[in-house]
Amino acid sequence: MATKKFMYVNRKAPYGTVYALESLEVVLIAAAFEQEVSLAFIDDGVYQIAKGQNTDGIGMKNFSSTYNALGDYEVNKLYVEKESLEERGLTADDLMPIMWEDEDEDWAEKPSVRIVSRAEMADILAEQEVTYSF
Amino acid sequence: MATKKFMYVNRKAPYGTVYALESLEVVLIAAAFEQEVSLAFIDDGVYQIAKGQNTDGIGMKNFSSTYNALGDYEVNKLYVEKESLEERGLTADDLMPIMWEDEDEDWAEKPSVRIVSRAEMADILAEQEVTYSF
Amino acid sequence: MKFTVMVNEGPYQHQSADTALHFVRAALEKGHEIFRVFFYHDGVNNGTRIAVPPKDDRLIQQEWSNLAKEHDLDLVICIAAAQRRGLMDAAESKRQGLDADNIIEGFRISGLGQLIEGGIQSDRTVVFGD
Amino acid sequence: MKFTVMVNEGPYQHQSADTALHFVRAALEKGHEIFRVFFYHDGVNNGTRIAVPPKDDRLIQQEWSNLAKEHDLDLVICIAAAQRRGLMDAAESKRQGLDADNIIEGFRISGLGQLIEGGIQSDRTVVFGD
Amino acid sequence: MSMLHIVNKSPFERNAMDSCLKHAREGDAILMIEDAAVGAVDGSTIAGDIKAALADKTVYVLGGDLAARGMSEDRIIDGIKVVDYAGFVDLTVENEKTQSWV
Amino acid sequence: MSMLHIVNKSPFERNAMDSCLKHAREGDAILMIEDAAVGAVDGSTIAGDIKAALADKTVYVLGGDLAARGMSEDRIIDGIKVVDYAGFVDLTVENEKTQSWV
Repeated sequence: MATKKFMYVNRKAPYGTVYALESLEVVLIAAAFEQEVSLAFIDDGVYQIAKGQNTDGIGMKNFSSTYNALGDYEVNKLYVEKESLEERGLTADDLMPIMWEDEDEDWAEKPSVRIVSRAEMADILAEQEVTYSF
Repeated sequence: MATKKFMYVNRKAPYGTVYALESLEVVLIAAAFEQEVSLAFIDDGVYQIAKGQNTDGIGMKNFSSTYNALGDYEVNKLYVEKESLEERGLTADDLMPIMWEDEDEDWAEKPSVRIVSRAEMADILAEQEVTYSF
Repeated sequence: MKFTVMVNEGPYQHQSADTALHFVRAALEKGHEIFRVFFYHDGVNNGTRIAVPPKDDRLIQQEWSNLAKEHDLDLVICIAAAQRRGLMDAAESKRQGLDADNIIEGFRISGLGQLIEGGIQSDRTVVFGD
Repeated sequence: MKFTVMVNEGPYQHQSADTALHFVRAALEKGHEIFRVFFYHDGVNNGTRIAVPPKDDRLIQQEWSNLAKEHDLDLVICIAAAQRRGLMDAAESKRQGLDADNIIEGFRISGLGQLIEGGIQSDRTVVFGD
Repeated sequence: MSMLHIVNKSPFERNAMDSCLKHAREGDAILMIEDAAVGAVDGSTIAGDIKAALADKTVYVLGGDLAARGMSEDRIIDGIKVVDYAGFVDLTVENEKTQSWV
Repeated sequence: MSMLHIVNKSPFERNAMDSCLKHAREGDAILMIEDAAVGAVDGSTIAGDIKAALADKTVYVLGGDLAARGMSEDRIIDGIKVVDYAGFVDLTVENEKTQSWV
């Protein structure tokens, strides 16, 4: 099959709606298709990869650790918008340290999360061929 | 049964979601219970009673004429927020001329729509005993 | 104190159904009375018995059903909203000439008047929606 | 041109299902090919056969079914989303040990891979959601 | 390689339109459908943002959605084009890809 | 006769919180649940509006919803009180009526 650039745009907080969880389920399945996969975390989507999520108080499954597994599926381009963080009083330190291992560099651990400006995000979104929004 | 002040708060545009239609269905049923019923149109809720609604192009039922029937059910307090209209580039002239007939004044026709300021709306909302939001 | 709770969203898609469940449980634990839980809009989808969520996830529809049994709750699904969305009990399914029903034990289907009656009879009405 | 359409909301509650229907019809009228319509999230609720909307309203679930028959469309319901929400075909219902199914003719239940395949095979993917 | 941005939420209720406008690029197309159609009306608090977008992007509104909400075409912002579902399909063909701001 | 205002939408995504703040009156209580919980965090673009509300209203956040979104209680705006579901129930008892800003 042809290789296309797939983008998953996440703009909603986790748990309040199912979109974050079910988006992640698509990404995991998509990994098997060997396409170029990127994820964008814009607006409230940045809360999806906030560290320290604890769902004990709301009785829902905490699925945030799944983002750490994305690297194993060769999904390692997680673009996070800087302005979205700032507007919410957050910084890069508030995000989970999601990593992947680079096979070409003796399995060196590298960060999957890439903080980009809004202008850079616009360019990244423009490069995609198939964009799913959640 | 006791008489209570019931408020139906409408903050969403019609057709994009079902809330406007199903809110109206509740109001019509509620009328049979002889309670004090008021409706508030705030934010995008003001579009629900915009005049000239034409749904031919989207294949959905145009239910806007039902608001005209509310007077027959003694539902005649439709509060519309002035600031919500203004922010959307609308005026009172953009609304349907929803009327009711006053039994105590020889069935004189009177307007059901009352344009109120945001501060007045806050006071009206505070007076209620049961508030349904759609 | 006597409560009527209104649930306007379906299970899983929005957190409203979860929050309503937690609220009802907490109210019961405090000794309050739940006069009625009324399911409207997509909220009617809380009442299906043919859902099978993943094993490691919560079972929202079943939890409502269990709670109803445990506390003799009155869980009412709005018939008009249910008809649009495909929630049916055996009687309604038969009346409509359909070949299946899907309502879970502990829920009943009735009219919008049940919501208004809840508002009149209860000390508090709390709405959970989108 | 070849399209895959993704529908993420249920019928009636949000206009997305209506818009997707109109879009698919318009694309077919223009001679385009609809490779697949994939129903995800609450979108799976478009596939129930036991809905009975008011006589003066549109019949969204039935319209999808009719359109599928007329144009041999591939309407796919995501199995994971369907299981959470209670959409079942006869085979899946049996496999889960349930006593009822509710899927309407013209839809089939399958995995998320069908969505990705649609994205790969189609010239355009259009998402209709909340 | 232009993008068709599809917005279906009222710009007064949600941040989808605002976010779309901040990420759309020169030459892109923006289509307002469903509740977003009310954003096409002139004289509102967000009309300025839409006019700014018109400087280097094309903006469309689905006519059926505009009419359903009681807004006539003569009051929409100058430069916004009205399309029907067939026009919507054409826009998805003319632009190489689409992004829905749900 | 105070009102408990319940907000469940993120203040960054929707206008529900903003509309609530504009309609709540002196002595009212505001409870942020579900996605609205993120509005309790200090340093955001809407923190100023919440602080202004605290001058004559009480503001609460559901702790479970805050924690689920990775926000610890030590970073919320001074004066906001954290409650659990039992506390939520108590708030509906203490205030004579409730309004949900859905």
